[in-house]
Amino acid sequence: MSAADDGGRAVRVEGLRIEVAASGHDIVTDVSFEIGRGQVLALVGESGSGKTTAALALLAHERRGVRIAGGRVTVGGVDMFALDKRGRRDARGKLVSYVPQDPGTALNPARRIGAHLIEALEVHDWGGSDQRRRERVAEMMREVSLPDDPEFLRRYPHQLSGGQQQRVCIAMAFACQPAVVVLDEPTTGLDVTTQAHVLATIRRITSAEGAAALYVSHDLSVVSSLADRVAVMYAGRLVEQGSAETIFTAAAHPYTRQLIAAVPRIEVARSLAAIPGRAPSPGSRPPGCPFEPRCAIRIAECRERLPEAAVVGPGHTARCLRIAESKATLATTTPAPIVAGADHAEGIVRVGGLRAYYGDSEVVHDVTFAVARRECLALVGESGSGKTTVSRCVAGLHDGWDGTVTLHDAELPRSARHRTRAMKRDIQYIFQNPYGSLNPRRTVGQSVARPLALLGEDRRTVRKQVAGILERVSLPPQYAAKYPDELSGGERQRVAIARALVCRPKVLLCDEVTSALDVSVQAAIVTLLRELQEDLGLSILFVTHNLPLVRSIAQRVAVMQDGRIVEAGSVDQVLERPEHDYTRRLLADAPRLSDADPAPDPRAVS
Amino acid sequence: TGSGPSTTPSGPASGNPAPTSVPGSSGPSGTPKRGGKLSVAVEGNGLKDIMDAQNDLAKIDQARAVTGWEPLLEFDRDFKLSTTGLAESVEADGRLGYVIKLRKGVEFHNGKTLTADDAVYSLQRLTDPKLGLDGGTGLLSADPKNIKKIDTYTVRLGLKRPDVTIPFGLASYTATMVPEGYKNTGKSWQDGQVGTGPFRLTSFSPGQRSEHERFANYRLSGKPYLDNVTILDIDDPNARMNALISGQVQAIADVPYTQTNVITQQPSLVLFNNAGGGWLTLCMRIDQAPFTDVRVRQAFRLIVDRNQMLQNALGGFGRVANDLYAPFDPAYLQVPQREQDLEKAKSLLRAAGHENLTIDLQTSEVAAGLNAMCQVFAQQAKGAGVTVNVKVMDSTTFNNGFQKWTFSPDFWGTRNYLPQVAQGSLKGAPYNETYWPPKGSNFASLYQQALAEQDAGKQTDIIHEMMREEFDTGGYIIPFFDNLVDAYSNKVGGFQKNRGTLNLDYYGRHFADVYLV
Amino acid sequence: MTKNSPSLRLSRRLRPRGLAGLVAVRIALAVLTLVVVSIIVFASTQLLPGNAAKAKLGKQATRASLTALEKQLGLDQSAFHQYVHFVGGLLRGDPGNSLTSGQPIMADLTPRLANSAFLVLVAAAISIPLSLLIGSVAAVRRDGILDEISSFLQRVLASIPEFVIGLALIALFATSVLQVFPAVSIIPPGSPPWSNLDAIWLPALTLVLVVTPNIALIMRAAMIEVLESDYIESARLTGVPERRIVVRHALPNALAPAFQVIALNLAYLAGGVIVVESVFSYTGVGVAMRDAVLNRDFPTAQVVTMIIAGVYVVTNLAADIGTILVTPRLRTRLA
Amino acid sequence: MTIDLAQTIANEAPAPVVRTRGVLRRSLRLWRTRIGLAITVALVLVAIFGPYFAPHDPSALLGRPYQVPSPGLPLGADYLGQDVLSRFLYGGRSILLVSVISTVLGVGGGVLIGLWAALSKGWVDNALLRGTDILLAFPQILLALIVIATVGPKTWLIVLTVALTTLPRTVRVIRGAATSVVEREFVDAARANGDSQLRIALVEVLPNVIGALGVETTFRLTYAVQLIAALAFLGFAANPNEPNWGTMVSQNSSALTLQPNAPLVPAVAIALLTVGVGLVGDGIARAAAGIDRGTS
Ligand SMILES: Nc1ncnc2c1ncn2[C@@H]1O[C@H](COP(=O)(O)OP(=O)(O)OP(=O)(O)O)[C@@H](O)[C@H]1O
Ligand SMILES: Nc1ncnc2c1ncn2[C@@H]1O[C@H](COP(=O)(O)OP(=O)(O)OP(=O)(O)O)[C@@H](O)[C@H]1O
Ligand SMILES: [Mg+2]
Ligand SMILES: [Mg+2]
Repeated sequence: MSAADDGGRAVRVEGLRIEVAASGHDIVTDVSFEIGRGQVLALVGESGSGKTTAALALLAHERRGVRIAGGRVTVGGVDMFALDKRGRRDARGKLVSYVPQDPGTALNPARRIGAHLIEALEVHDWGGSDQRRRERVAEMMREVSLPDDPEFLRRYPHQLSGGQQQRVCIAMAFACQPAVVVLDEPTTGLDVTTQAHVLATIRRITSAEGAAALYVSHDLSVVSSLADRVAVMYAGRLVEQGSAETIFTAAAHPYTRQLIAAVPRIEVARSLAAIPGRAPSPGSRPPGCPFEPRCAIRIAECRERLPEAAVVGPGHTARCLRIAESKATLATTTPAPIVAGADHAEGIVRVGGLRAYYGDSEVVHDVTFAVARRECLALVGESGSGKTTVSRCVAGLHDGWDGTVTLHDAELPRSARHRTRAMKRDIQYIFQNPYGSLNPRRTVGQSVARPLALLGEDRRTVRKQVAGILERVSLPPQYAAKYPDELSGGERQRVAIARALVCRPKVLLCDEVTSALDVSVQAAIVTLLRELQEDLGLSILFVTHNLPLVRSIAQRVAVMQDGRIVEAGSVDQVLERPEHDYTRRLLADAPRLSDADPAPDPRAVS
Repeated sequence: TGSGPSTTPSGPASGNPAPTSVPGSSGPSGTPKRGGKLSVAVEGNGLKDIMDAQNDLAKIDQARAVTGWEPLLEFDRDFKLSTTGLAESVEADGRLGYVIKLRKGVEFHNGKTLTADDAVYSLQRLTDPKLGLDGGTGLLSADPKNIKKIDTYTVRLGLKRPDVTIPFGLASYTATMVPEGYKNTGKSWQDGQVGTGPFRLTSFSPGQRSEHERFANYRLSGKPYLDNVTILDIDDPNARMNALISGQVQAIADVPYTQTNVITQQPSLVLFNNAGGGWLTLCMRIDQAPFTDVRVRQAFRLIVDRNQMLQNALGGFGRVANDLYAPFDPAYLQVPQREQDLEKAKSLLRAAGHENLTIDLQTSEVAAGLNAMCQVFAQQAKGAGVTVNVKVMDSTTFNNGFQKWTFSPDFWGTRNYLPQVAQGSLKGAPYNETYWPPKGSNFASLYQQALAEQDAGKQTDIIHEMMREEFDTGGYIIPFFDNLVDAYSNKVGGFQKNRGTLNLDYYGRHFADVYLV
Repeated sequence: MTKNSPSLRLSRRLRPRGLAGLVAVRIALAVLTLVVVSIIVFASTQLLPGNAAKAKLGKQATRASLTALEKQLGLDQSAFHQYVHFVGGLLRGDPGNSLTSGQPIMADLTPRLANSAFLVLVAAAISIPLSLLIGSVAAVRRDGILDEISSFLQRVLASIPEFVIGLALIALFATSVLQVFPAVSIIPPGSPPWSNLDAIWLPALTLVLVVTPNIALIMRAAMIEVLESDYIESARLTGVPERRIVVRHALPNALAPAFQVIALNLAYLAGGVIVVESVFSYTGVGVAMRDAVLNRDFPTAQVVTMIIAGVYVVTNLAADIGTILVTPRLRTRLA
Repeated sequence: MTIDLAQTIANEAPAPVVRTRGVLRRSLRLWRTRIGLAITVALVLVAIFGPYFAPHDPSALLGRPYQVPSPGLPLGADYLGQDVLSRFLYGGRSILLVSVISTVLGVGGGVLIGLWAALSKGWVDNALLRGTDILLAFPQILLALIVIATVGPKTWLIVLTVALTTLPRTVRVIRGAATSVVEREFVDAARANGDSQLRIALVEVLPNVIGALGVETTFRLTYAVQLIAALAFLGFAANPNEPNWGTMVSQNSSALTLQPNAPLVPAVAIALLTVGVGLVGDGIARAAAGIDRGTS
């Protein structure tokens, strides 16, 4: 695989087309890009845009039900699609390797870590001798900052933390010194601190091993610190490509620009701009520009013809007919005053001396806080710090706790089962995962109406109120008849919010309600919550590990570590002048979007 | 002194229904040959299988008993008494005793010679009411305290009351001679199970099998021909058939009546069909409603289409009967055959106030054909407006309710009339299912007279009077006498037809006549 | 508000740790199950209309003989006393005498146990590897023509009552069509079951035909689930050869669910022998059970029930421990 | 208290909850489901409407035992001389009725207990599982025999016994399927609303285990038919002269060579019924698995 004539390129993808085997609908259409040696290319786009599908084509791998229908992939001078079965197998792991999204399921639970690593070398007969391979494994373990002692290698995957598991996967991917490594959202499941460590590892190892990388992500801020180049994917096509700096500072495509605008910034409070509509799924993609239906600056022509990739600058292309207008009119940042008048005097919910247990272990220790009317309190902290537990205690969903929780000065029984109707009505909970919180067997209308029915409302009122609340969360009334699996993630989360709001609660408990969503959808949900808070005077406890998001939604913030609140205060104060070490570390680890043209560049129009 | 009726050889009862002739029952010809091993499958009783020379509960126990032990008298192939057993003669000694002369030089399996001491012990054991042995059921009139040795080979059997049927009792296949001190200790059969028969028991596993070895000093010289006999307990008739067909055994007892064709279709197998004197019956308790009314009993007897019942329940392997038993008894009563008459049955029931009668018929397949007989009866009863609910149950439940069921079937083996009455048709008889005789009847005193009557002609008159009463008002519905239908491989010879009481020609006359070709 | 009482926490802390501890807990639970089973089995006789003495005497029962036998069988004692006696007998291996034969139950049952155990073991030894193989192959080639046909056939086989299979085999191999195997399994008493191999073919084949589809179908499903998992895809993307993936990566993970099904099927075998032994008149505990039920021989039925329940409990225990051993997550949690 | 293996295994590979809407419909697209359904429907029709088409009274004595087919007796006669065809046409009802009723009872009870266990978790769950373990320690046929030995072969008893042997298996399957469902947040949402446990079980959880329930019901039904037929074969039938496919097989099983129709027609009917139902179950299972895998 000596790269004789690849002109310094590790990867070259030309006209890649991938379709659904059964229907022939394109998932990925006409995708071309190159990655230079030692370079990191970020492939970004929202969920379902085809990133994973395209990335796996680098290994000439088709997922079940998917077929590579055209194009060429050359890796290190080798035409991947021309290889026979055996050739592909040899290439995988040796010439091009893969780091999956979820290390928890990607490692065989029945095999030891060492066996995984050794096997990655052994199947390619790397190094020639077992001795040499063992040395290489130890070397790789050090490179990914894991212990290299035999005891650690004898562990099973479940005995490692998520971050450690991901680092094992990375070590496996780089073990045979491949020309290119494909990383598919390797940090999505991890909390910020772990994510920061893994990103640092990737950065270090790519340069140390001299490998090129294709980094797939939907999170622009993660990519900004890592990528040399960025390719933006939308509905199976690359709509824009350029160096990282260009993309973040001078994006040309309306989609890219709006995507950037949807990313919350830790430095400044701003309202997040959502992209209306949703991305077309394979089979329902329009013939013209796929982004046209959602584009703010579309013209008639956009619908008729697919724009060619236009060269915008050196190494920067975009598929858009309206590049100039895009740069001129679409802001990528919208600073806006968001601090509303929270009524600090009136603490509606007060939590005092809360201790929570799972079995015989105490996981929340003496937590005290209050949320006032029309106030949003953000509860932040790394994974496992007890955020969810606290909010579940308040909601009455977890009954292993001591302490007091009061609502309007009335002490709440421990479990929702023992609370009065009014108490249950006043405190509503919105779950992290909109895919899990709606019963797939019940229609949107049924789900939303249920709390009302429990309050004993009659049929007609219920129906009217359901229609009203759906409208309030910007869903058309006919959605009442739909089942959750017909909705997008954002729409589902809106339904969940509607269900929570339908009986006019005083307090909303939101547990990572946006973490399963794309940034553009997250922006819409955050905007909605903010409106509700303003309009209805809601108090919100907003649990998140996403610090930038805190800026955009909360007035006050409490930082949790190992079950204790270590710092609390106004958002500005805590984020700008953190006092506790832990807060500082969290802030340092939070990914930032290397900013961005603050305002439309007037020169670009001409 | 006149000899009892039983020792007087008499011809077959003239009016006996002739046995149906069945094809395929010709055995192989050829001269007997020494040696070889025979495996026989017989219906057993699982763990209830017993080994007692004088007792039996199931057919397999009979097979074992006759293989190793012999009674004093025997029935010949015409069901007449013969002195081919262990006694040279049995003579009446006044009205209250019999003198038994033993055959000399008969040797037990352990080398001991059969003497009067053994006979006294055997007879005392048989008549011991505490033991309740099957072999004693024909000796109820015997006085256990009055069994005396006269000399080394002569014994006197004293009676409590006159009884001319004693010789029949002595010919029962379980009324065998055992050595003095014989016990059914169960566990130690190895030591105690000693007899005079042609084969010596060498092993016995209840529910499975027993092994028998040729007894070299058997009293009939040259016999037996076989070296070994294995008697297998195979309960399921299909399994027995399959074992025969696949060659695992050479003979089986009791081919299911409906499946004889399976045997006849196989050229290598012989169907052995014997018209015996056994009978199947439906028992009506005359002391319980609705059968207290004689008209109901009469109506039920008129319901039966005996021929159809014979065809459908026994596949034709039997002879139509006339609600009377003991067909081989010389005194068997000849009366016109009772035929189905549904109209008359209906009017009798109407008269008795039992129109549209509904009745349960409790049954269990404790003998082949019983359930089928009940089902056929239920079907035929519909014609007379009687609803019969056939309740089939397991044998244990059925046996537990024995003599309690108002209406149930039963089966009986071959006996002459008076011994049979003693078993089942007298107050206090061990198996009186119909609670015969009715109040006010002189049936019992007639029986006593008949027992004491030594004049054969007079006795016949008394018996006819008894049978007439049973024919007119009795509680039995006896539709047919069943045949014993067995099968064996054509590699086996020596089985001969008889009117006998046991399967496979009395198990090949103790398996002494059987040989392999 | 004291939610967690100290005693509760203490008891949690006393939870046994380590593989040995877990196995001890499992064994304790198995014993507990057996105790409850024995209580149920014992209680079932107490429910009887009429008691064992009556069942034994049957036709000849008289008041005097009944009382005498009741006394002899200990039926005049309290229920608790009888239960203790019952369990004591079981533990001593001398559970008393059969009502039908009057002989010690174990005298009849011991050789039958050997026969049945041999039959079940032969059937298991054939069907378990066979079904694992069929299941795995079907999973690897799933939705192919081979898989479709084989799982269709297995579904059909699994649906046919075992006695129908047995009768069909007799007709096919012993009587009507061919006569290569004996139709009836005659094992001479006193000889070990393996000395009569030809007696075992048809019953064993019947059991194999009944059990194999059940295990194979589950194995197929488990294997498919594993083959669909991310880590298998990862292994493929690391360039691991397919054969190695199936054998080294997938199989160990599919074994845990397979163990559970195998245990269930072994337990089934222990019960299914009742029907199959009846079809072939095989001298085993199954036929003993059928006869005991027919004869109302309660002591024997109780012992057979306890034996079969014991087999179930033990195979389950073995499967649980096996599952722990092949599932590192469980194994190491205990370390 | 101890870890529950089944649960741990289930947790290890959290199967995505089947989008059950459509499982049944999707299963109909598979050829095996269609064949199975066609067979089942045909036999159920025979069982229900057969008696109206029977040429004779099923217990009338119309020929000699095991008479071979003739124009009057198109399938010949059975062991008693009854018409095999008429008895076949009459004989499906009771076996179908008894197995359906006992399956409904057993599966119904099993679903309730299984959901209860899954929703309760903790010691209730453990206790219920132990209970099923104890029941499972008696193989189906054994439990049936014990009960019959105690009380005798009564129809209601056979129904209850079969239901009782069905129950623990259903409990396990439903509990297994439900454990991943009850972890999902919509159950918490219902709890937070104050819904009753029963409502959560039946309205929120049950519809999400419909796939598993469908498979389980069909399998249990085939086992019920098999068990009842096996009991009849062993000689334990409530009313042996009632025309019933199970008893027909055992009563005539000896005539395999003489009059094969007598045992084979009902045996094939039973086998087809169980095969048909089993194929439907298999189809549902495959459809559910297909949805799990994201393929069809
Ligand atoms: N086997 C398949 N059959 C049909 N459609 C499929 C199949 N696999 C994927 N798709 C569709 O292809 C599209 C792209 O999927 P892909 O997983 O590549 O997206 P992605 O960009 O990686 O999304 P995510 O960010 O959620 O991982 C999606 O709309 C998906 O529904
Ligand atoms: N069901 C449970 N049983 C036992 N321990 C639990 C359980 N759920 C959570 N924990 C433990 O409680 C602690 C707090 O968990 P919690 O889910 O509240 O954290 P979190 O801050 O919400 O984390 P994340 O950001 O990952 O959601 C953790 O150490 C976790 O391991
Ligand atoms: Mg993806
Ligand atoms: Mg959380």
